[in-house]
Amino acid sequence: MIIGMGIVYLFLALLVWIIGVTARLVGTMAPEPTQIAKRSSLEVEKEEAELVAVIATAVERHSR
Amino acid sequence: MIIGMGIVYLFLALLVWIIGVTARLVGTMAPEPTQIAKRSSLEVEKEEAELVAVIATAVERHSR
Amino acid sequence: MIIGMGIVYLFLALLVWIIGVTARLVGTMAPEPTQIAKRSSLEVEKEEAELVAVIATAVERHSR
Amino acid sequence: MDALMQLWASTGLSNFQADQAVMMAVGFGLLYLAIKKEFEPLLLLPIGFGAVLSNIPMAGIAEEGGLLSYLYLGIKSGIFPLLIFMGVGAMTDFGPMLANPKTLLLGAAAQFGIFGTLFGALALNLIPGMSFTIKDAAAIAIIGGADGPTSIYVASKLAPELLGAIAVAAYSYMALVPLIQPPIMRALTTPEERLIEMAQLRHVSRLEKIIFPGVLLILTAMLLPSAAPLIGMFCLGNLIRECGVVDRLSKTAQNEMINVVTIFLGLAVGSKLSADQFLRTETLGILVLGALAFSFGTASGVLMAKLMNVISPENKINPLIGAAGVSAVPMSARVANKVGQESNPHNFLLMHAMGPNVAGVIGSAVAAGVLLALVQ
Amino acid sequence: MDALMQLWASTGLSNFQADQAVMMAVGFGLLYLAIKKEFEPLLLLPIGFGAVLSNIPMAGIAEEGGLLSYLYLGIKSGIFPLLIFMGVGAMTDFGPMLANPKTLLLGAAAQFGIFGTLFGALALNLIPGMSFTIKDAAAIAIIGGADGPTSIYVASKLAPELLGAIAVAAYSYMALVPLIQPPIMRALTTPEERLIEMAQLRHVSRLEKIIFPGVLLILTAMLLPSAAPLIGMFCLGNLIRECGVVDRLSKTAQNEMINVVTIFLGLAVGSKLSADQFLRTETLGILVLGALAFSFGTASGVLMAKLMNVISPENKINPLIGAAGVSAVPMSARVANKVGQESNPHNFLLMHAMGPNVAGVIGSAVAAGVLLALVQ
Amino acid sequence: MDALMQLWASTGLSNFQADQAVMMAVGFGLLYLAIKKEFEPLLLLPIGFGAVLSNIPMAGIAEEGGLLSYLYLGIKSGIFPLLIFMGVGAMTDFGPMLANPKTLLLGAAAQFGIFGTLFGALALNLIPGMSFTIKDAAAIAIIGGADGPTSIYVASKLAPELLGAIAVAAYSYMALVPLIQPPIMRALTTPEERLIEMAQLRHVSRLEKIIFPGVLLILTAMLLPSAAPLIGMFCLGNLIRECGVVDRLSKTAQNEMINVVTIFLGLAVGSKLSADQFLRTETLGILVLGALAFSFGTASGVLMAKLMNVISPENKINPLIGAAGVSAVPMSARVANKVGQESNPHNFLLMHAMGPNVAGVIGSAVAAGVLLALVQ
Ligand code: NA
Ligand code: NA
Ligand code: NA
Repeated sequence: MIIGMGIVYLFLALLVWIIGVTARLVGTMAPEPTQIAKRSSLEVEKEEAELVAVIATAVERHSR
Repeated sequence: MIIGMGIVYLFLALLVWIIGVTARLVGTMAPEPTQIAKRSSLEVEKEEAELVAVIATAVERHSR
Repeated sequence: MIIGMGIVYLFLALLVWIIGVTARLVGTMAPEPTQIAKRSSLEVEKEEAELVAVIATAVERHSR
Repeated sequence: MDALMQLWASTGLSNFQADQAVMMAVGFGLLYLAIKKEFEPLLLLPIGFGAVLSNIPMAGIAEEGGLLSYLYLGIKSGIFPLLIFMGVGAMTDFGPMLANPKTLLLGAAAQFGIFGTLFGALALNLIPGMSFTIKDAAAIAIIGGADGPTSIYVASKLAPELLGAIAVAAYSYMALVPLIQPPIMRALTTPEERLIEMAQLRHVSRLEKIIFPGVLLILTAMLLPSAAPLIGMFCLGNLIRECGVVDRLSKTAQNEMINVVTIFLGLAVGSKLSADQFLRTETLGILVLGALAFSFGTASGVLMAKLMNVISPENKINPLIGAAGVSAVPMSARVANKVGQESNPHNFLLMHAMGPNVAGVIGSAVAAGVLLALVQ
Repeated sequence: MDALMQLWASTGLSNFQADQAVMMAVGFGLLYLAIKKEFEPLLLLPIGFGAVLSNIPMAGIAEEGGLLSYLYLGIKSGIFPLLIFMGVGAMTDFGPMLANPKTLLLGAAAQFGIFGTLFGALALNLIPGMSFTIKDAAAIAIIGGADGPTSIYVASKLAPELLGAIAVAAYSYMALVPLIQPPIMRALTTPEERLIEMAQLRHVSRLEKIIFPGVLLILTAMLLPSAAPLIGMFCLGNLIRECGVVDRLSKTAQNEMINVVTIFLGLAVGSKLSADQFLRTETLGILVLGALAFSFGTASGVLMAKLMNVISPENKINPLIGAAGVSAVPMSARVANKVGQESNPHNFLLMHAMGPNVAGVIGSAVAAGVLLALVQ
Repeated sequence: MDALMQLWASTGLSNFQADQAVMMAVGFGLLYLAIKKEFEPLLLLPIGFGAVLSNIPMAGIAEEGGLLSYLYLGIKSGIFPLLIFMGVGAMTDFGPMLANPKTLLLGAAAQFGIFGTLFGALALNLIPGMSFTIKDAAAIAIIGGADGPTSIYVASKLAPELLGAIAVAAYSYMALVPLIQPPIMRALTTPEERLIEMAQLRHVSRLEKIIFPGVLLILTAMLLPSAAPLIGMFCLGNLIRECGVVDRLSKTAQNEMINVVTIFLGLAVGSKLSADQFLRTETLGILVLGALAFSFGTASGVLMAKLMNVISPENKINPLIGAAGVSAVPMSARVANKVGQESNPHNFLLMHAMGPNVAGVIGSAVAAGVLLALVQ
């Protein structure tokens, strides 16, 4: 039991340390630009087309 | 063939009777409150967020 | 290699010819009516119901 | 040059056999019916395509190690038809039936089609060239239930070599419901009967809908365990639909899951449309019996409704909705509605016909259980 | 007449055994809890239904060749729990944990529940009628991790015959988190501690979120390969979610894929709820140990948070969020938030509690790896 | 203490072998390319992750009984690549090709890349350390088709031990299309040729689109049955898309089904990236040949277009669209469009390039059939 918990602690404590190191590295080397996740333009186009269709119908119905 | 149809009839006739009993039991013991099916709040939140996003975009586009 | 490319060419050239024949046959025998793809009315109903629900909510929220 | 000869020897042209060509034509015929005539396209399109694929010479797509042979395992194990049944359960609203449970008896009556066909199939053995075992006869009879997945499930258990013909017959006749049923319905009813208007259905509470699949499952477990896989998965789908707490499972069962399984099931059924199994006199017998089964089931449903009107003259039933007992959801309910509106355009029978319609699904599954218990 | 006798001999009624009836009742009980009490309905509904189906006499749905026997292969091979874990990974946001990595230690502390239970299970051997091997004990102990798929994965490797009881216990206690945890949390904290407000979480960049699953996987590969399947699939799901270039895969992993697998997994678990495997004194032991494991894990998390406050008094942690370390995402984080708001309605602990909550998932998987490495 | 030693002996650290570390690095390299460079991320992300998972020491994820070994069965049986091909069919619009069927010849020309590589691979045997059988050579050659699922399908039949390297090469070069193709295109065309504007495409009726997959399938059945599984499933997907009566199947085939299979296929391909199969001189040869095949195919397509302009000077073709014949849909069509707009920003070649682009998919499948017929 002690060994088991020991491993779990050791593992997660290591992870705490690594996360800290990573965060510092990321912070210095690649300060986050305020970018929006890119998506394949094909998908975006498709979704936009759908959205436009939904809205067009909505507006049309609403204005009846 | 007679046995076969007999079983089918027996089975479904029993079902008719049980449905009747159930309906009466449900009617007396738990008169239906006019409730809307609950869903996990997480799902609801997510859907609402999506809906709000859709509508926001719709309104924005519509007002252009 | 020559045999391989030969087969590929032969196959696709045949396809070119068949597509041409088909297009002519279709053009003469069944001039395209300007029809919209039919869909099972059940699906259409369902989608319309959803759309109406979305729009109703949108309008309601928008008018708050 | 050798390579050229090897290629030529591997072409379809040099290996085509007449019967494969015929079966490919059958496959394209099914595609035509599915696309142009909209005959149950969700199933007949993959079935027809599977028939074409499995009859391409030398390709071996339906032979051991080919794609369709793997997909067929999903039928052989019963997994595909049972998952379809679960999806159908998730799409079924038992409300109209629970509001008027008497309609279950109409769903029962329509199963006369099944048992009548059973005798018919056995009688066909008298004709030279036809030879059906009792198992074959039972598998064919189930076509009369007008229920695709049930037919496939029973055929895969009792007569796998007839599976292709039985599935094609079942789905074709389901598609032909609007042609086959109306004349029978008109012949067996008087104009006055067709005018009967039915009382509005009572409201069915959510609790009743949740309890029903459990009750049905218990009854099946006690009386007819051989129907338990079919009815069990159907009830699971319906419970997922009605319980209101697992909507995301319900959505998937009704859409993506059933769609994927439909494609696989159809292709696998098509792989059983090989020349040696389909181009036989027996297939003709199956097609004829299927048509008879449908007609017989339709008539039984209508007559049962008339009988019920005699027994309890208050709360009369429009006998047209008896025809919907053959299942073929929701096609036969629509047919009942349409024939009724020919007499009175303001008589809406659709919801009333949905009761016997979904009852017919249960009835077919029960009849399938009876056959499996007696014959297997 | 013979046919009638044959039919009667094939009915459930003539073959019902008392223990099957009891197990069907257990199945319906689980359905009741799932639907009426909303106890983890996504899993307990299929599990309960699977229990009912597999105990129908004569139907053989869970026996070799039956539907549930095929579905069980998905558990036996580990495929289903690992796919669920991938889906969970795709639904998990590690942001709150990355913003405050110290909370990982809370997730570690809560695993005391697992190892405490391990000893408890071995100690139960002293009671007559109980007999657990070390493998059984390890499989039971993992219930203390409050993580369904991890429990099922470990049980399928170490103690398949206990799988049903363990899965039911794991999901039931996850559902009972709102009842089990608050009294323990209140007992172990002072009113002042419950009022501690925590600093707002820093922003976590997208790059950190993308790197994290890779880092976690490397660490697992180096230190604990036995946890690599679980943590690997979890990291894959999370990477698919965070990388931003495969959104369509992410959507499917979070929805249709996990939904289908959930239905199959639940049914297959239910098929292990047979009378001879469930109606034993050991099951009682499992249920008692499960409750203890949960309580023990909750207490460890809270006490660990208090200890951390002693060690580093700046940036104090509200010890209530320590209870969220048991995983049971997002239920236990909500409980921590709710108990905190009893003291101060304007203290929003939810996001802070999500850190130990997702850390608990990793912690359980790590503990599972330790058990598999030591015991298998 | 014993337990500690046992745990240490089970860690990855104590068991790491240099080549496994290298392959994990290769896996992370693929993840980097997929995420950061957006190199075919849908496939390269799961492939890279699968490579990492399968090289974790002691975990045995790709060994018999491990998750990836089960997923690999989906490739070995051909099911996964064929389902992907069906999904691709459901996403493909043959309209531009049917409007201008001559572009099929461009798709044919680009397959020179395949057959050129075949000779190249056999020639490589002259270099010490390289040793390819005729089957290996054929499997490598198919990379020149720039079609992922076709490459995987052929490699799984002819050279399973090269599958990992071949799949990685195929998808990597597909991703590199925007870098590899433009210089070749510019070198082989005059500025005037790049300015050619093409007549607007005629309208293609729905009926033509429905008939086309059937025609293609019949031709394949007659001439090249060895290509029938690939082309058959492609045609099924396309028919489902175009027929208009099974939209729900079309939607599922294009989304959830292909997404799930993509994840599984990628992981399973990754499981073949083991050190002993990938870290060989042959892999270098495969990578070099793949690049050559691409370049050769691009050049053939462009030159074929120029030849066609010489033969029929009316209705000139812009030779840039010949480069799109390598398939890699829709990347290479976009490249053709982009290079064309460098000369004249108002010259929209995209739709014109989609013709040879989808023709290239058919061409690759036909070439695959030829190789399978000659070599297997
Ligand atoms: Na029926
Ligand atoms: Na946990
Ligand atoms: Na190609």
